[in-house]
Amino acid sequence: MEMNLFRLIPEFIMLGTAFLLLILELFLPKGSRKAFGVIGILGTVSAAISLPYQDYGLALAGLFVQDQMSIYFKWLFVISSVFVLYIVMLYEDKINNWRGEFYSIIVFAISGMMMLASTNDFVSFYVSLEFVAICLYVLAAFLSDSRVTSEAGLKYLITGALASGFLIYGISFIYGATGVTGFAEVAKALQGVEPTGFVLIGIVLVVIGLTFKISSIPFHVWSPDVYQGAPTPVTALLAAASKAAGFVVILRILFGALGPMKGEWMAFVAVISGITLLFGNLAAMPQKDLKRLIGYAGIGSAGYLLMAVAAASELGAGAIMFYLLTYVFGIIGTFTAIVVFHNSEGSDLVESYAGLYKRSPLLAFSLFIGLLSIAGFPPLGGFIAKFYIFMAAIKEGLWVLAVIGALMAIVAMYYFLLVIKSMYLRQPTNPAPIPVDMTTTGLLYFVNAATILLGVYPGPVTDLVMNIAQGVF
Amino acid sequence: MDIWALLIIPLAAALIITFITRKHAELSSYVSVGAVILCFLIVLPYFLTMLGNPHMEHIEQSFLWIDIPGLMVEMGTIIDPLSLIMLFIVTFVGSLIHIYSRGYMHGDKGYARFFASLSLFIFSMLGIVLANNFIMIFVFWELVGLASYLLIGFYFEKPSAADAAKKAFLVNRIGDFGFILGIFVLYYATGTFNFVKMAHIIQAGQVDSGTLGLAALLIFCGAVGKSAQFPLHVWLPDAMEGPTPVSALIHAATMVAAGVYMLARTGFLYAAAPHEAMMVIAYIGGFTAFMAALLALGQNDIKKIIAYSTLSSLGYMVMSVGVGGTGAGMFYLMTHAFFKALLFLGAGSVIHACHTNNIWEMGKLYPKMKITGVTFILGSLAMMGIFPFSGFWSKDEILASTFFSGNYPLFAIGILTAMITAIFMTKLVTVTFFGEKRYHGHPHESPFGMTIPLMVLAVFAVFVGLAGFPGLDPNFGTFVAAVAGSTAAHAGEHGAHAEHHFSYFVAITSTIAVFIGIAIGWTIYSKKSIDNNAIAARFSGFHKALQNRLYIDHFYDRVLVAGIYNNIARVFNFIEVNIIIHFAINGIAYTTRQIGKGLRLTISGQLQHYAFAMVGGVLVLMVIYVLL
Amino acid sequence: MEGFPILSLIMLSPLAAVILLLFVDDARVALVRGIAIASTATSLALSLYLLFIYDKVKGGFQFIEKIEWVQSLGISYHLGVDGISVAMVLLTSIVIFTGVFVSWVGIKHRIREHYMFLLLLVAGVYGVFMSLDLVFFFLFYELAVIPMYPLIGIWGSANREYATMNLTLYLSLGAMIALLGLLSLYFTAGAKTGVYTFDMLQIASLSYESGYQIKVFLPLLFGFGVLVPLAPFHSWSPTGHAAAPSAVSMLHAGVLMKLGAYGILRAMWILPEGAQFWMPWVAGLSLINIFYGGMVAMSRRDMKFMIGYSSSSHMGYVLLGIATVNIIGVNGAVLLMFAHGVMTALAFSLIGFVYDQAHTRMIYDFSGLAKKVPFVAVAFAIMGFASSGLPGLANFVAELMVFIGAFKEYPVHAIIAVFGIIVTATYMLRCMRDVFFREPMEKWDDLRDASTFVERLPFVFLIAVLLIVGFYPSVLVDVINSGVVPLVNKLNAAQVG
Amino acid sequence: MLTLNHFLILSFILFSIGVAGVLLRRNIIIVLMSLELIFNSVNISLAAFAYYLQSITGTVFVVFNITVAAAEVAIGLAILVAVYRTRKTVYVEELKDMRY
Repeated sequence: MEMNLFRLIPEFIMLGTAFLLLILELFLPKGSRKAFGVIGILGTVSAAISLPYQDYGLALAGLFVQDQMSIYFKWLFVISSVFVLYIVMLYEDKINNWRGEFYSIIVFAISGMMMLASTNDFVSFYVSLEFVAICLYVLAAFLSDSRVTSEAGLKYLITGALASGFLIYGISFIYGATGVTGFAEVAKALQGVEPTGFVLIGIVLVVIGLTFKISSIPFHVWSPDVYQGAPTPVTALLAAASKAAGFVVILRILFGALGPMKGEWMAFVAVISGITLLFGNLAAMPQKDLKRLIGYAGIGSAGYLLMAVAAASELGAGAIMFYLLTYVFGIIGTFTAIVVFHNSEGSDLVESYAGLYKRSPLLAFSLFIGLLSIAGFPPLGGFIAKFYIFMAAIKEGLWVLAVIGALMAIVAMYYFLLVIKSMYLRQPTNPAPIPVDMTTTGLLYFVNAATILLGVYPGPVTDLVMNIAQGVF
Repeated sequence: MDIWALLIIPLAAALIITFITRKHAELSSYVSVGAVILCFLIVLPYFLTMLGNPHMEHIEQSFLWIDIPGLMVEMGTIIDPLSLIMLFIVTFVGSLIHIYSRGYMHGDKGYARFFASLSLFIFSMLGIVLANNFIMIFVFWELVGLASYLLIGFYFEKPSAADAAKKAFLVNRIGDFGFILGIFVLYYATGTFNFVKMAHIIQAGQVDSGTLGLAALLIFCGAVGKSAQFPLHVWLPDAMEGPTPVSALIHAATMVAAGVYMLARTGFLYAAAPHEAMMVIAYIGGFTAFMAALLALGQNDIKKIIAYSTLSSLGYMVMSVGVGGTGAGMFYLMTHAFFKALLFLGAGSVIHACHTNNIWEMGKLYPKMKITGVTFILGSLAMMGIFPFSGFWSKDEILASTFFSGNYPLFAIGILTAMITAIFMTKLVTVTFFGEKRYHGHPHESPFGMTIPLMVLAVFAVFVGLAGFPGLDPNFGTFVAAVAGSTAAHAGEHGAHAEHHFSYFVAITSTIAVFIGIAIGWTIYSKKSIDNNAIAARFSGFHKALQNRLYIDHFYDRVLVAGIYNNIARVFNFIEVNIIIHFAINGIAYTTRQIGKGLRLTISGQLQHYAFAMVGGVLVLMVIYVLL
Repeated sequence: MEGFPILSLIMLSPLAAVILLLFVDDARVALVRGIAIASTATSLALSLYLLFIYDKVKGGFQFIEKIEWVQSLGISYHLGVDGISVAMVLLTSIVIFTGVFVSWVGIKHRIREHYMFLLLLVAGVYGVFMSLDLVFFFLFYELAVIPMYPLIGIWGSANREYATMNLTLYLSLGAMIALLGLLSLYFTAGAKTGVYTFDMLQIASLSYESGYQIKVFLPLLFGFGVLVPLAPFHSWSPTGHAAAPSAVSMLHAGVLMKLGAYGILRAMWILPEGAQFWMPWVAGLSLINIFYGGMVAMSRRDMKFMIGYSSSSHMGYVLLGIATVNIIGVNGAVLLMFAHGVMTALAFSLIGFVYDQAHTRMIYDFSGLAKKVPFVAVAFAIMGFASSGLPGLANFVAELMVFIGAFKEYPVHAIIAVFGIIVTATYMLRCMRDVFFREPMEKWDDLRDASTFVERLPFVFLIAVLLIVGFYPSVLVDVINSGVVPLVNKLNAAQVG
Repeated sequence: MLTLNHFLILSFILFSIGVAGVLLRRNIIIVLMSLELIFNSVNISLAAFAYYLQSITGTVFVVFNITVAAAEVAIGLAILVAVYRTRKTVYVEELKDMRY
């Protein structure tokens, strides 16, 4: 029963930062606006600095595990955290009260996600998951005097709780069938046995329960409303980090704990993936609000990621990890631009972006790169990611799914091109330029460069994720 | 390499005019005239040598143009009596017409363009004549089409000229459609494009006669187009929209005769082709000759009359080839080149003077234009085939070939055509140069630049027929036989005996027919003892049909062209716009968008709908799971 | 010249220009144009040089460059050209070089961005023609398609938003479907050897069972066929042409469509038996292209639509040539890809020149332009005659070879195809008659002829290419042939086996 | 004799009642209560498994689950207050500012 608490140092740093922010809320004068953000970012960076010094192994008596995959995902969360906190700094004029808390809860959520990346047991998994979820419920509803955010928060909470109910119900069956909750133990118990009814019910309910976090069929319903209604930085957090967190637990649970039963869930996940692809992409087409559009598109992306899950292979796992990295960069670039634009124009409607190329070439370019990367245009990172996912699907012979994916990729191109069309092909109604400050400019350049670099030189990251994926089963 | 110079010089002239001297009209004309005369001077020694040695060996020079496995295409020249005769005609008549054009086209805005096009034509025409293989002949075949297009459409602002140019090109294209297919058939049957090699293979009997017949007819399609045989004759009368020297050079003397030349060049094929195929060719020729003569009767435009007479002559030549008298055809080609060029240039001179094409607006021009008048009459006599003018000898050979090959119906047609030809030629001469004065203004004789070529041509039109004088040895037949010998062993069994015969029966019959024709023409148009309007009224239907070119053009324009354009093309366009684009493409896009619109309604904003969706989704997926 | 990365230089030259242009001020138009011209001229010079240093006798893939890119998946930056690619690279260089000049005349706003997208597209095209790695092949293929969206969407004419969306989605669909086929090949080949690699040479060197070949050839055929465009998946093309600015139409019809045909050739090379199975179908569909496309072109009054459908009709000849699977036909097809590319670039540059001044492209709006714009009229006539297969111009040689090749394998198809030439001549000549001949109209008195160097250069250059290849086809045919012979031999060996 | 199945059936019935409550009740407070019921039904099944498998983990899980459920409902009520402040209603069908 080794505790090995040093393996939780990154999480502790994040939690400490969060508490520090809570306390500072009481002491810092109202005038020092950016201080919270800077402290949050510094805290995250310190957590990031500790990441390379982590060694691999179990912690907290086997509830947590530190391995290559957890480190990779923690990097993802750290990156998301830094950028989301920066986006909050751009956004914070909209937050009237409890600004420090907003930062603090974001850092809490990130630390929860980092824990999720390391969970090695259904108990720790469930607790971490709910920890993240509760933070996100609060964040989604944070602007308490706004009709839409509170609505978004409540919808998120009720659907989320319902989904948790199914998930925990499913976990209880798996526990009932195996008598253990540790992922490794579950996998061992399921190795080479005929699946019993309990196991099957458990698998079905767990798979379905996991679809909430990644917003896929059938628990996708919350995402358009919440993406649209939540404060924009929270939407970014949901889209980037929360989705990644959802997939890291899918990798841990489906590939890890339920890996021996993969014959039982592959086809099932494939069906979910196919329907998710169809729904998300088709329903995204008529959307007018950019955040809502990304909400639907996020459902579509979940479909692609599930395609790789359905492939249930090392290649699939690697593809998921690569995809999420590009997705994080795409989302960050996009949402930074959305926040800057919203600050200036007060609108998220696609049509209000008309002629953006003239008003702010940089914002337009960032949205261009970000959205097209998500849509999978070459030579951007998202393209390579989608490419790997198709590879994984074809390798396992998931032809129907691959064809659906190919067709929906075209649909995705369509609705993202509509945004591009508005920005580049239309003329602005109000030609006043939109100012972008130096830091934001630098950040956008960095994100865009990262997205392009992942597309033109994917080699190192690919080698890394493929290496990590070797140990996923 | 001086043979290649024949191609390079006129091409260079065309390019020089286009790129350098375009702005200087006089200089351009000198370049062009100089080029063609230079070509003539190059040809002349060869021609004279050949006259001394009719059994000369053919000389080939070639280089590889395309060289890939399975396809070796050469560009090469062949020099033998046949090509030399044609070279002589083209460069000699060409030179005269170039000189004539300098006067005729004087002051025209497109002077330089005209001469550039003429040089291009000479280049292309020499290419046809020199070609030693099918691909090369086809290449230049198309290029003369281009030159013809440019020159017919010379006055492109005139809608009729623009239309005529297009029509000429397209109708030729239809003929070439068959031509190229024929080339393919032959290529796959023999494995070569080269005439000489192909001839050897065919003479060795390595190709079955069905293939040969097919190939012969397909290749003949090319000649039908270029030499304006029925049913593709419709472009030639319209081609008279071009300047008159062009009509003379291209649409009378040389290019239209290229079809006949090509048939002669590929004589080995026709010698070996089955009889039925040859009869098709002969009858198409005969029918064209007869029909065109009839049509000529109905015309009042001086150039159109000559144009139809050209058609008729071409029909004669083709008929001759069809019955195996290739040599006779070539002989006629040569004499025809001289007298028809003469007639056209004469007509040009008249038009130049009167500024009209309608013969009924001329009359009594002879006193005003003596040189033109005399030469024109000489040309007409040659055309009618009166002893001892050139036309007599050549026509006689054709009729003899027809007669002795046993094609009596064709012989009858030939005689009848000769008679009708005499009628309308008489009409042409009498109405234009004699009778009462109907012209306006003050016509006067053309400048020397124009009359000298007329006189030279007249000399040839009168005397060149003597080359076929049977007493002469070697006479024209010898050369052409030599031709046949060089490219083919010549004229299969059904044609061999038709050559070299002079028959008093044939000569006398045809002469009688011609004189009857002259008499009729004289009676109607000069003496007016028969009112031509009365005849027209009497046979009003027929008359109208003649005036409307037997409705063949109508049929093409209104039924075929309009049918394709209005029906097939429109139907395809309808399919494209409505079915492929609107229904399929936009339909799929629309349906997809509608599905999207429908799907997003499931996100109704109602929390309990969401819960229902979730729970329902779970249940459905469980059912799916069980089913899986 | 051992180790001199000529291929990378050709491809990177426009790409470098794109990056340079990122940092150039919009207002410095002369500099922008200068960069574009310099980069395309470099590519052109190198492509010409490539044509002459390519070893025809040796044949095969030469100038190979290979750099590992993603080791774990066997992806490498792997370039190399055979005879077919050399011709296509040269075509690309010619079209973009002239296109830059055409854009100089035609594009009046957002010039810098225009050149950036144009050059990006061209880099993609080069990449496709040179790639020996399936991933890069596909990546460049997409890269060549995507810039079309802004290029048509921003600088296009009427109906541009619809057209560009239609085009982008349609082509991407084709690309995605092809991608699935390529990926399947990767895994099948990898399973055979145990070494998973996207190396095209490696994948093509293996033999696959014929049932598999037949199955996998279909998505590749469809995917690349859409870009050709193979009837009935052609409708994006005329719509796109009609909306696109001149230089984009030039590239689109001149080069982009050839990518599709090139892709099919490469697919045939990898899957010979699959190709043998499907080629009769391709031959049949090519007739629809030829005849149907020609008929629709005939009924169109908008010149760009007419040329657009005409292009689709001409690509039918390319397909027919490819479908013959004999040396003559495939040589003809590749040469026709080249010739048609140049010819159609000329067509669109000319129509664009007139349209930019007249703001209409309707045939019936014009008459007697030859008096006003003689230079354009002559160039247009040359284009029209090239299109209708007049000897002396490159198209004739190519079409002749296609016909000879096709006549051997599919005589009936060949006959219909030859007839298609008459259809082409019909609408081309009618267009010439209506637009340039007949009486001049007063309203076009102000029309300016191409008179400056910049205006004339593209026309003269393209015509010169057509004439040079038309008069002396061996200059290209020999090189193309060195690429075609091994391809066809492989295919025919497969037929026997 | 009570077997595992009895507990599981009870758990399932309670779960279903909870789900039905979420689906059918319009008052958000009752919806939150129904969610609580769902969690508790799972607790029953976890506890039953723990008992019959003689494994302590299930019981531990139950404790965590109770905590999580409490936190979740607490947050739910807090958000509901915010909703009520902006809309003066606690009925689910009023929450439809965002849809489609």
